[in-house]
Amino acid sequence: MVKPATPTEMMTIAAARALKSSDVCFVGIGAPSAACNLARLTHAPGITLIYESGTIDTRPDVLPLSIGDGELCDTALTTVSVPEMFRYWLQGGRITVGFLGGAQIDRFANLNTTVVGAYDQPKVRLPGGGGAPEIAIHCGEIFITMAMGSRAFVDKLPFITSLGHGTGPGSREKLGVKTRGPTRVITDLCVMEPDPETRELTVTSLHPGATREAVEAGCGWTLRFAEGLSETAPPTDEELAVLRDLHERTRRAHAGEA
Amino acid sequence: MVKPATPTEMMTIAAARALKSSDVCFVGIGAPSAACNLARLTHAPGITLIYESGTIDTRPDVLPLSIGDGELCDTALTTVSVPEMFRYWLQGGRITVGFLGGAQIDRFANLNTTVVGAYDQPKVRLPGGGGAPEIAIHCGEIFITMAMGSRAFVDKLPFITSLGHGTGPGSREKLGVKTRGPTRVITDLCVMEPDPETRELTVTSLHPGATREAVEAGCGWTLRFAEGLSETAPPTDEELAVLRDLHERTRRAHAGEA
Amino acid sequence: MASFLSLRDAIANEVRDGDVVAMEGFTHLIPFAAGHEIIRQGRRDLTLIRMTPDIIYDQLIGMGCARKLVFSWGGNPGVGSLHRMRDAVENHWPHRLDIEEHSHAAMANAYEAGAANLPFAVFRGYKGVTLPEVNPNIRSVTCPFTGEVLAAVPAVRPDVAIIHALKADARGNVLIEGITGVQKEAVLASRRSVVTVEERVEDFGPRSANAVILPHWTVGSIAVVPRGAYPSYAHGYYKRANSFYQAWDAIARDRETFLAWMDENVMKADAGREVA
Amino acid sequence: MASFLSLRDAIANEVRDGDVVAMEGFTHLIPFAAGHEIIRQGRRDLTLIRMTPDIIYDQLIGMGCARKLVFSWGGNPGVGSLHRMRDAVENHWPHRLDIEEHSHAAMANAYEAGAANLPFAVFRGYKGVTLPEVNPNIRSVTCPFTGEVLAAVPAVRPDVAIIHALKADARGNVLIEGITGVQKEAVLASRRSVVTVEERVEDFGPRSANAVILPHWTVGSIAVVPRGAYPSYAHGYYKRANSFYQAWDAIARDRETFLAWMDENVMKADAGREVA
Repeated sequence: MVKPATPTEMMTIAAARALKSSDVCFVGIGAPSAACNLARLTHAPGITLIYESGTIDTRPDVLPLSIGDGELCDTALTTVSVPEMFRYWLQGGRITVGFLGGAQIDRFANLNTTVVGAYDQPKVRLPGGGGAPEIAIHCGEIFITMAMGSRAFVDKLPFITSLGHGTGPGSREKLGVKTRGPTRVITDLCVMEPDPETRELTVTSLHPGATREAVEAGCGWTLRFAEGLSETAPPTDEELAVLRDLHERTRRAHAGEA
Repeated sequence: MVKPATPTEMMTIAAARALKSSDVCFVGIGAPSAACNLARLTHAPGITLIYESGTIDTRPDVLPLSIGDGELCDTALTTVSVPEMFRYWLQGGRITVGFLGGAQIDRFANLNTTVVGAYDQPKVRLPGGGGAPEIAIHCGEIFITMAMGSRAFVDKLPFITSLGHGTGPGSREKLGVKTRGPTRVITDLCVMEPDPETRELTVTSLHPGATREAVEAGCGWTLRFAEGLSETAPPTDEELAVLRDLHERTRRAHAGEA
Repeated sequence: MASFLSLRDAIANEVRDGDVVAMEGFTHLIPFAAGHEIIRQGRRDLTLIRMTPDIIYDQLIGMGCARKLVFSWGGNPGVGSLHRMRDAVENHWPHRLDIEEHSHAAMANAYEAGAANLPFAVFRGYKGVTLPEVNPNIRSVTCPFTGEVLAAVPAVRPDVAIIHALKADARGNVLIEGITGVQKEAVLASRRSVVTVEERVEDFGPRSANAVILPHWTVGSIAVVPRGAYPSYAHGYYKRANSFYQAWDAIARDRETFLAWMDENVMKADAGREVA
Repeated sequence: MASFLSLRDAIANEVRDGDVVAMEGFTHLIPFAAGHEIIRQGRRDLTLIRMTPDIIYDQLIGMGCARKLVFSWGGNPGVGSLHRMRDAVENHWPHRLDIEEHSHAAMANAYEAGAANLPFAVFRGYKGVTLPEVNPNIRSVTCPFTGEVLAAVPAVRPDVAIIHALKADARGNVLIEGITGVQKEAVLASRRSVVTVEERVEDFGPRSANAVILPHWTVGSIAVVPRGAYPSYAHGYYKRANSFYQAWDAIARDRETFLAWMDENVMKADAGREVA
């Protein structure tokens, strides 16, 4: 029998399911890249994947380690310059789904990937925003993938790297931002969605085997659960097999490089 | 023996002589294109020719009829988009010599290619500025080629399409323009240069056979002549032969198209 | 999302009376066949945007399709005037034509800004010239770091862009090579688009990693129209008919010869079957 | 005007203590060999600009070459932290490092503005985030047509740009293909430049009409350095050494192992002979 899904695999599969064949995705490295390619190799063969290195409509056979691996360019419809990527494609409003993750997230799905501690006297210096500040406002909607933990899901961010729902209803609108922002946060334990009224992240679905208690323990604020809380459908054999094949091909390909 | 040069040929040859092998030229159609290619085929083999259609370092075998003939692209080092041409290459300050011409010119080498009569009630609607307004300020220096005539060399322009020396000394500087502007006007009868002090166009060289009287008759303002007025060296046999070959090749090539 | 249609259906679907239309192609790949179909379908009150109006806009203007022209150089390249455009501006024939005039730099930047979803374009230009006095859409912005004052123009955001390209593949991706002008920007800046192509291929095959391609999901209606750019040209397919450009001067100089030529060569032609 | 030099001479000629240096390459074509030569020559007080600092800047920072870092994402892609960069920012080792931090969009636009000889770049960005509070070089401009407020950053105008490219031809024209990043912009925005290339060819031969090429008169010093991007990669030459990127994490985590590795693999290497 198939080995059961790990929490990370469940997160990736849940993210993949949220994608449609008609989507145009701005893909980040890690879980987003795995999720997007899993979607492409299963239910969404027509999906368009764009990496910020400039590769448009790429179909990598193995997952890239970086945002600009040769594999992405080799299999792309075309590759544009980075200024063009950020001007015509991202700011141009042509991306339907952007993926983000981060070191920290708050209840309104704002993200921090910049710094823990004071900016000038950092306790932990993180990589920084990269494409995130503009991905967060220009993509039609944002999916966030993050593993839960109380140091990651925090009550208050020391630094807002990218905008989620700000301080609640009307925040994005007040800033003149017309896109939907984070519409789901896919974790290793559950899926959260912003409450339609308060914009606060609310658990809408628990992954198989995950408990309310575990989810609550992995969150630094008092987490709300939706009334119609459901259970995430378990991974199908096909989903797991395709995802594991992809990771195995990737592992072999990267090991072979020096 | 070689047929003597026509005034137009003399104008083209005089313009070609002013170009160096190290120049990067923004070329217009007509006499500028003939002059630049003549220079390339004679004393300036290394000259870089750029047409505003995006073709960089092009080496056409025949003269293009338009700024974007296929010949220009086929023989270019590379071809860039038109926005890139105007942003990175022209505004980028990478052009040493720009060529301009026009329906009308004044004593400070300002040009009109827009309209004769009132703008809203034009007597003659001309093609307009095209690239000229920015060519005039971004190229290191400007060469102007125009056939003389009192309706072309006028005391006052009804419309300034592109800046020459404005109203005289300090005009360009006051506008924050750092390039040299028109450094010579090459006509069918003579060469003019701006007076170093007054910036007013002054005849510095008469073409062979051209008289002061003929030059004066072709100008709508009281034209000044430089103290050290010289005679333009007559076209060499090589210059004439190369220019006529170029025109003959061009004539045959364009006649063969339908 | 790209769909393949006949030229007639593509124009009928995408171009409406009163639209702001950008037909681009910088000497190369001018969408003549599409322009002729607009004339045949009798579109009216169009705002026509184009850096270099060229013969195709002379024809549209002369046939009464345009209410306004936005442009930066309106001539017959290497030949002389566009007589129908001049007749409209100078004598209001066949009717009044409003104009909004820019420089090439301004329009190239305005298309670029439109493609980038910006409300305006910034550039260094229009210094010491008269045009800003007659065009209220030429304004300025001040650099917040240096205090320098720069020119600003509104982004071009047409209702519909119309271009001619070399190839479309089976999914509707569109390939442009050679002198690419502002066509990519025009399509990306527009709400809708019509793309005519020389040919439809299953797959583009081997190509530069950086080939100029419009992905299918950025394109509206595609029509396969071989020689659809004639008398302009298509890189690798056919050359510019320079002699036609020269011949046009005499055809267009006179209203009657113009109308007779259009009737014979455009109005009586079928969509997709273009005249030589 | 391009001149062909040894890597040692190219760096010695073009890079001076205190310079503002942009070494670009977006994952692809990162100029590692040139960076190592800067380290060997002991340049100091550099302001290093780069969208994604990557291992090469980790090395330059760890070896004490940098006074300031201008960047938008400072990590080891797909692996984790740049430990030398973090050690400099968090603990001032080997000395204090000033940072000026942007988003990718801001830096991409700032390079584009630099190449276009504009004093600043305009874009829609930085909404609802903290960075503008800690970076005084993030300002705004107001659209003179719509009143919309947009983000503005100064153009990037380095003293010297350093890039690695695929080929140079005999005249010194430089060809880049694949993921082209912001390298063309970086060179065009800079006063001087060093370009390392995989190979020198007589002529580029058949290529796309729209190939990404820097003409020789826009380029400073060119050095032929095969594998000059390793452990980054060169499209069509060799692949990215992903396993080296993974191995770097352990090497750079500790100051002593880092210094030992640099001594063995960079300081003792000759210019042009790069380590595997």
